[in-house]
Amino acid sequence: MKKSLKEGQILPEFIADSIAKHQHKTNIGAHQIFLGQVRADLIDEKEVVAIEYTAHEEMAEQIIHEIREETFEKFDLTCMHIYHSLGRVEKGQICLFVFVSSGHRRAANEAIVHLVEAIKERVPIFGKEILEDGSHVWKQNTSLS
Amino acid sequence: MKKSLKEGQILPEFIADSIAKHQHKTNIGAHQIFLGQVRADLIDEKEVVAIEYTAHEEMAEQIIHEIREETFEKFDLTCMHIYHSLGRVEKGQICLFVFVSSGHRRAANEAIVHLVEAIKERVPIFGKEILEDGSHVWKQNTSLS
Amino acid sequence: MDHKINIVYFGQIAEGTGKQSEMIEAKELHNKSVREFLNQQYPGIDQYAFTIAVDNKISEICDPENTREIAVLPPFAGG
Amino acid sequence: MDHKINIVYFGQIAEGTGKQSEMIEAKELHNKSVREFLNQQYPGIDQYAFTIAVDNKISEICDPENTREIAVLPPFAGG
Repeated sequence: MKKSLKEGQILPEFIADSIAKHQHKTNIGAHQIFLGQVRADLIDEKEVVAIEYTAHEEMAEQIIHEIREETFEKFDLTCMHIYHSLGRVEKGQICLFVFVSSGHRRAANEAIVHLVEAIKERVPIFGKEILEDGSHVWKQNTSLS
Repeated sequence: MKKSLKEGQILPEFIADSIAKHQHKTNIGAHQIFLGQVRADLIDEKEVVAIEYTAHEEMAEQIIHEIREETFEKFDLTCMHIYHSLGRVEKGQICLFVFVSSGHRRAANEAIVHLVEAIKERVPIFGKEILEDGSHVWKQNTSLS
Repeated sequence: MDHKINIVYFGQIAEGTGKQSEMIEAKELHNKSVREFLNQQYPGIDQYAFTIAVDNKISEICDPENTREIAVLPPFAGG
Repeated sequence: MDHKINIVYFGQIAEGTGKQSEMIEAKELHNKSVREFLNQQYPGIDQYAFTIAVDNKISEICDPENTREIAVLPPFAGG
């Protein structure tokens, strides 16, 4: 089973490599990419400088696998890639990379929305927001609806 | 006025550079990227090997500028970038790169759908699909709805 | 007054007219729509789908004496 | 029969229990829900939001003798 959790930030070069690998698949007409970036939010007037991610790794990989399978069934996609950081990711760095490819744009767009929501809601990943004074708060996802 | 039309394919490295340039903007939480890739469709049993793009360049840049402005007004975005190829783009190469960034994912997703539809519908860009035997057909966009 | 208008053709339409652009006298568009003018110049052109832009704005009508350019645009194919 | 279950804690919950995991006897969960057990072991834990996963499936109930692992999961924060 392909692993989705990876240590540290996701680099722009990694994303470029992933895009380049799809150029021989000439049935693809549309790619859609979602990137989550660590925001320097202010919490009680203190800036978030990084997020430390942990996960129930075995369960997280298993649920991401389920989300992949159900998304392939639901939408007409050629490819799908999901990567999420573990460990410390600094503000401004990328912690989530979701990449879908399809013949046509509608499937790619609908799939990416589905994937990002499902990942945020269902995957046991935990985020410790490290503040500038060394204290921390625990991040909690909110639903879109 | 920033130019959106550029000669030839859009390279993965160009996309990576563009992503990297946003890492100092720490109010961004979500990026959405749409990439259009030239499909090797079969037309009368002949494969499309490339698309040659032409445009009413002055009008196209002006309309893309209008689309940018209206999208910034409509959605809460931090950044927006639009690039479209001119000239010959081979099958598997990228001809459209739309990139929006926002504090939160909903605005980024809604904006990218709006942008891609608007670009396809309103920008005077023309595409000559070159077939494997050297003949050609003229590409025509269809609406999503 | 010898005002001239530049007519520009694109894609399939340029293929049909055999030219990318041509200058016409503004008076050729007096009492005549752009579409009527094009049909007279290029019989059969109305079998192709196209939109008209007058000085970069999509429009079927123009004021000939105040028009710099008319663009004849086949269906868009960006993306 | 001395079947043991591994309880694993994450994030804010691990911070509260002061441990990442611990082994318990299956019989400690006889006639008792996982939540009841946790409340007894860690009074006040019910002030924190958490979900329970039994052998990687979200569930409030488990069959102790056939359970390998119970995970106590605070709110998710991926992305």
